[in-house]
Amino acid sequence: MKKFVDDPKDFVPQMLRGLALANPDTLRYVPEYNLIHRADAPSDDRVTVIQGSGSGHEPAHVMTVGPGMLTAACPGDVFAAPPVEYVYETIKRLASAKGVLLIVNNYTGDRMAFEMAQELGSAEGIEVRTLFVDDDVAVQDSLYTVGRRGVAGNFFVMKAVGAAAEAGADLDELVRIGEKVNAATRTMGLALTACTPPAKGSPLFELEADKIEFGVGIHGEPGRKRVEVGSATEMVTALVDAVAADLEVVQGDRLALMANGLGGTPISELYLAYGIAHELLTGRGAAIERSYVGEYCTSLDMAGLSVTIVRLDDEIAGLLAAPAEIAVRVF
Amino acid sequence: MKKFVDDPKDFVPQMLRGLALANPDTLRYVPEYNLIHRADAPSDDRVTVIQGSGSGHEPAHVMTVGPGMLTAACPGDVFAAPPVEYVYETIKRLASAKGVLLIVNNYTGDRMAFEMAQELGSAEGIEVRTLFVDDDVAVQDSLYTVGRRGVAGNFFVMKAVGAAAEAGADLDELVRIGEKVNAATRTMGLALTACTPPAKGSPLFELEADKIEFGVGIHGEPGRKRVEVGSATEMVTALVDAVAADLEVVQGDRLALMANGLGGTPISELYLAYGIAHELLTGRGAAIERSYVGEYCTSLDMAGLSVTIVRLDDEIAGLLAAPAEIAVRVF
Amino acid sequence: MTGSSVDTVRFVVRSIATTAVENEDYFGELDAVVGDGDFGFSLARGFEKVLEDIDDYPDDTASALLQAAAMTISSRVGGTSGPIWGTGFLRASLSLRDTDEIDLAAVVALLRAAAEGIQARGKAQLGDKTLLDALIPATDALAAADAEGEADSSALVARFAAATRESAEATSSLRAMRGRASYSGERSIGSPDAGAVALAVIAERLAEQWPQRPGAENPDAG
Amino acid sequence: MTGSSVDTVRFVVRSIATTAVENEDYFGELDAVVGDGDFGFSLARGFEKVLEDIDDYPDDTASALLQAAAMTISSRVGGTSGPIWGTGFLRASLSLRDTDEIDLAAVVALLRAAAEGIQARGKAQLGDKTLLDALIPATDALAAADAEGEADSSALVARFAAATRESAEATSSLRAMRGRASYSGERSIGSPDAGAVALAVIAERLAEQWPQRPGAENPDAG
Ligand SMILES: Nc1ncnc2c1ncn2[C@@H]1O[C@H](COP(=O)(O)OP(=O)(O)O)[C@@H](O)[C@H]1O
Ligand SMILES: Nc1ncnc2c1ncn2[C@@H]1O[C@H](COP(=O)(O)OP(=O)(O)O)[C@@H](O)[C@H]1O
Ligand SMILES: [Mg+2]
Ligand SMILES: [Mg+2]
Ligand SMILES: [Mg+2]
Ligand SMILES: [Mg+2]
Repeated sequence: MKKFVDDPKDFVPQMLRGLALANPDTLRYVPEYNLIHRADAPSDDRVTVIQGSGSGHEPAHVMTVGPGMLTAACPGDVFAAPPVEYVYETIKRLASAKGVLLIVNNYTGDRMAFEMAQELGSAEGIEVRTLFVDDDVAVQDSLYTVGRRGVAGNFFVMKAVGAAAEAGADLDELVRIGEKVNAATRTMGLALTACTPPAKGSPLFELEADKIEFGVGIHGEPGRKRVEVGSATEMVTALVDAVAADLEVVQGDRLALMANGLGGTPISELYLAYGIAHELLTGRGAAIERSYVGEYCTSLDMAGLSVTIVRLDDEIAGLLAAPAEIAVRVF
Repeated sequence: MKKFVDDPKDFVPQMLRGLALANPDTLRYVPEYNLIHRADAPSDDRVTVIQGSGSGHEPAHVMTVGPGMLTAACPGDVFAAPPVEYVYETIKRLASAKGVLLIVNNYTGDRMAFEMAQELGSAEGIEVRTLFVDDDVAVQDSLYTVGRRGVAGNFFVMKAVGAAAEAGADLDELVRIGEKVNAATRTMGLALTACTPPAKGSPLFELEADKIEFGVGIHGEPGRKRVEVGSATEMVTALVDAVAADLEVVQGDRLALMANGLGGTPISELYLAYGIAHELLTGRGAAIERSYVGEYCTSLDMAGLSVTIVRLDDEIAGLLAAPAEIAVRVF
Repeated sequence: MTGSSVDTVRFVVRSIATTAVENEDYFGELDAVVGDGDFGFSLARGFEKVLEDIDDYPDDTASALLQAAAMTISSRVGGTSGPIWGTGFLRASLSLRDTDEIDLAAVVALLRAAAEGIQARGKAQLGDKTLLDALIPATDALAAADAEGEADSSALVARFAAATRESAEATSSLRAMRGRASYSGERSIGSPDAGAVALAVIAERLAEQWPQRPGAENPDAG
Repeated sequence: MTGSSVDTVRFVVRSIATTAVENEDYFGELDAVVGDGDFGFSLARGFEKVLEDIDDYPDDTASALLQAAAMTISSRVGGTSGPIWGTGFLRASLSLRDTDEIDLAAVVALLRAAAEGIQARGKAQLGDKTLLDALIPATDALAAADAEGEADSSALVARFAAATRESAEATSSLRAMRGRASYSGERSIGSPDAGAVALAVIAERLAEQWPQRPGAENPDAG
């Protein structure tokens, strides 16, 4: 394995230590619980907004802690939801008089850990609410499955809710906003390569030199189908078509558009892909009001791309435009 | 080749189009000359600061155009300095009454293109000065070679000079600042994988599964030596030792520290590596005042890392702390 | 409750934990086929802590010992496996609360309690391609052996292991409806469920080690 | 200057340009060994534009035609090759300014002017492992042939090509002191310089096509 890794068991703690050392004024790190939180939290003026999930999706979510975004993040190990105890400790330590909002990507492991922690927290009298994010159109939703997963669209929920929390909104209001943004957000991704989890030391699956995985999530698991690699235009068109169809994008829609890199794809290619997606959507008569290009939610070193579209109204656009300060965006 | 590429000849123009589409309010794009410039430039209140180089180093330099950083960037094709004409046109279109400062990484092709363009610009009465960046300690400097190359440390020169230019400093002052920052900055890099230029379609060199290239630049060329892959601590220590030795870091030094990803290394590993480097330097009695973790200057999709150290004084620290707004840092 | 019951339960927990730690890579590979590969890592982090602490667990009752193990698992294991295995151990502990002597009926009740807890926690049905598809049929096999009058503990453990293996392998033909593997849709058919196979490996290893259990008449002969 | 001089120069420029375009990948691979692999791409982007525009270049003099080619190269070719090849063509053009009839002496003077321009631009010395290490020895060989009284143009072109190839291959033993390859230090020894080999390929192709040059007595026989 060619990676910057010492003992794979220390991968997440070492990453978090680096993050804390690089942001001594703004972040606090509690090693026992993989906890990263704002140095100025908790504050009774603001609802505490917490996101946890497996690691390996950086900058999500430990690097999106800061004013206008998350109050805290408690990640698990690579691709593994945090143990219940971590979430519970995070809730206890950062509870504010205005309450605690948990943002959870819709995965079995994450749901269970956060639900159990919420029960424990509520039992102690802390007001805790939970928002589930499920923006991935690659998953066919049905009564008999676990439903769609939460992927890069999660960024928009965090950003909007974070902005409202910063402005002092209460828990009900944050839940309303979060659910609204989630309902307006759709994502579809594809992988050019498999990722290599540090503990495994080799790619999670074998992918032929001329094949891609279409409809991948963010945990390095295979996607819905394996297809031939195409040109940038072909691949981006397939993503945009899938997302736009599910969101029912029509002429005159106001949109935010994100080209999210999965970890191994350079930003040059992301901007190239963004340009194609942008022109496809304006070609359909939509207006792109906000553009997002870069890495927001990754799968370790996987080369690949996801496209997220958010349907905007004045409220969502305003919250997305509000200022925020997080580790990966500061220099 | 598994990349987001249509015709490789259009790789750079398509990337620039995407960049312009994503930043309609702040950036302007002139396709004929691969030119990206601030929408509000030129301004006679500010020296125009231009950086050009080959493409493939994104976000350097087209994505670091904006208030407090570059006025304009004119990239060439992947790893190829821009043609003289592009630089000359950029100078002509963006010349300000306060003059033009060219920031050039010290490579033969870049030097020649910028020197020729400067001659042409000066002949038209435009005041043009040039700053050369050469922070790479991997290159043994000598009278008989082309000297050290400019790599990720370039960011600090752009940042400091950009801050001063924004504040209205004149050309002489900018040259003084740029030379001072360059003299205080050193970098060393290593590659875990070779990169794949779109036009070549395959890795630039073969690297065995257990080998790394130590002392690489940013053009995908092999480094000074091929060695066994090590643990994160071993590899980061080798980089830090080389840089700290060349900069003669001593107890009590005030430093800025950068862990720069070469394109294919995920930010989780960069933070992990940053933490190791940080503790090595504080262990030597230095104080890390400013931390930089992420991709600043890349080699396409190369997996790898460079470590940059800048010796700070109040002036440099102040300029680095000044606000700036660029494409990759805005959301 | 007799001291020997606690010793046997400790022996079983230790066996499970050792198997989980030793198979970290193998369990991870099973999960990598259509899942995300973290299953082995997650289990191993919890069970290595169990092995570290087990000698300090309260041992006045088997229930208390199982509850301590459940706590370690809940606090250390992430992913789906943390709540699933933590709940399984906790329910097993609860089912023994009022049991003095652990006989075969108590074991069957314990396994049913664990399975029910897991079902309540993860909402998976039989046939959804999870570890329940090994646990429930294997528990049924044990109950059937009891009904048949089988009383030799070695034979019972062997039958349990064989039934776990058989039903784990049979998950190959199922389509995953829960967990990460479910996102792969049709592609999840053709390989067995990681959690189910892990149970089979654990049960087989336990059967193998059974002769070494505390109080066995002749540990070497089995 | 006779029209035939201009035609011959156009023929030569077209031959160089075609070779550069057709060898884009090969030249890139040569540069990838210890350089950054962009050499073929850079040259091809300039020379494909030369081929596109060459019929519209001014053709009252060979000098004017070469100057137009130099301008295309300077505006289209990036990297080190842009200034180097642009300067080479520009100096070649200048050396023909006052030349009416392009004889062998004029060709030698043109090549020397190009080499000197490249040296002034890029500060490389003979032996620094650049295309100068093919261009200068090959020019010397041409001058030597002239001194020996060789007058057959086909023979001269062939000798030029052979000398270019020989000296290009000989760059293998040199250590790169200029350009990207120089950063590889000792490791640049053992493979020839990309720019030098490109000149050899270009010269060989020109020698091959020489029988098809305008005004050749019997284009098919050579
Ligand atoms: N809802 C569920 N109920 C019970 N067991 C489940 C459920 N979902 C998954 N599993 C089991 O968990 C195993 C995967 O565990 P793990 O890798 O920790 O989960 P994940 O990575 O999906 O969070 C599966 O092989 C399956 O046996
Ligand atoms: N200083 C120089 N003077 C003359 N020729 C040079 C010089 N440096 C490099 N070259 C030639 O240019 C070739 C590489 O061209 P190119 O790939 O365009 O340059 P780079 O990528 O280094 O900017 C080398 O093989 C060599 O022949
Ligand atoms: Mg997982
Ligand atoms: Mg180059
Ligand atoms: Mg898993
Ligand atoms: Mg080159």
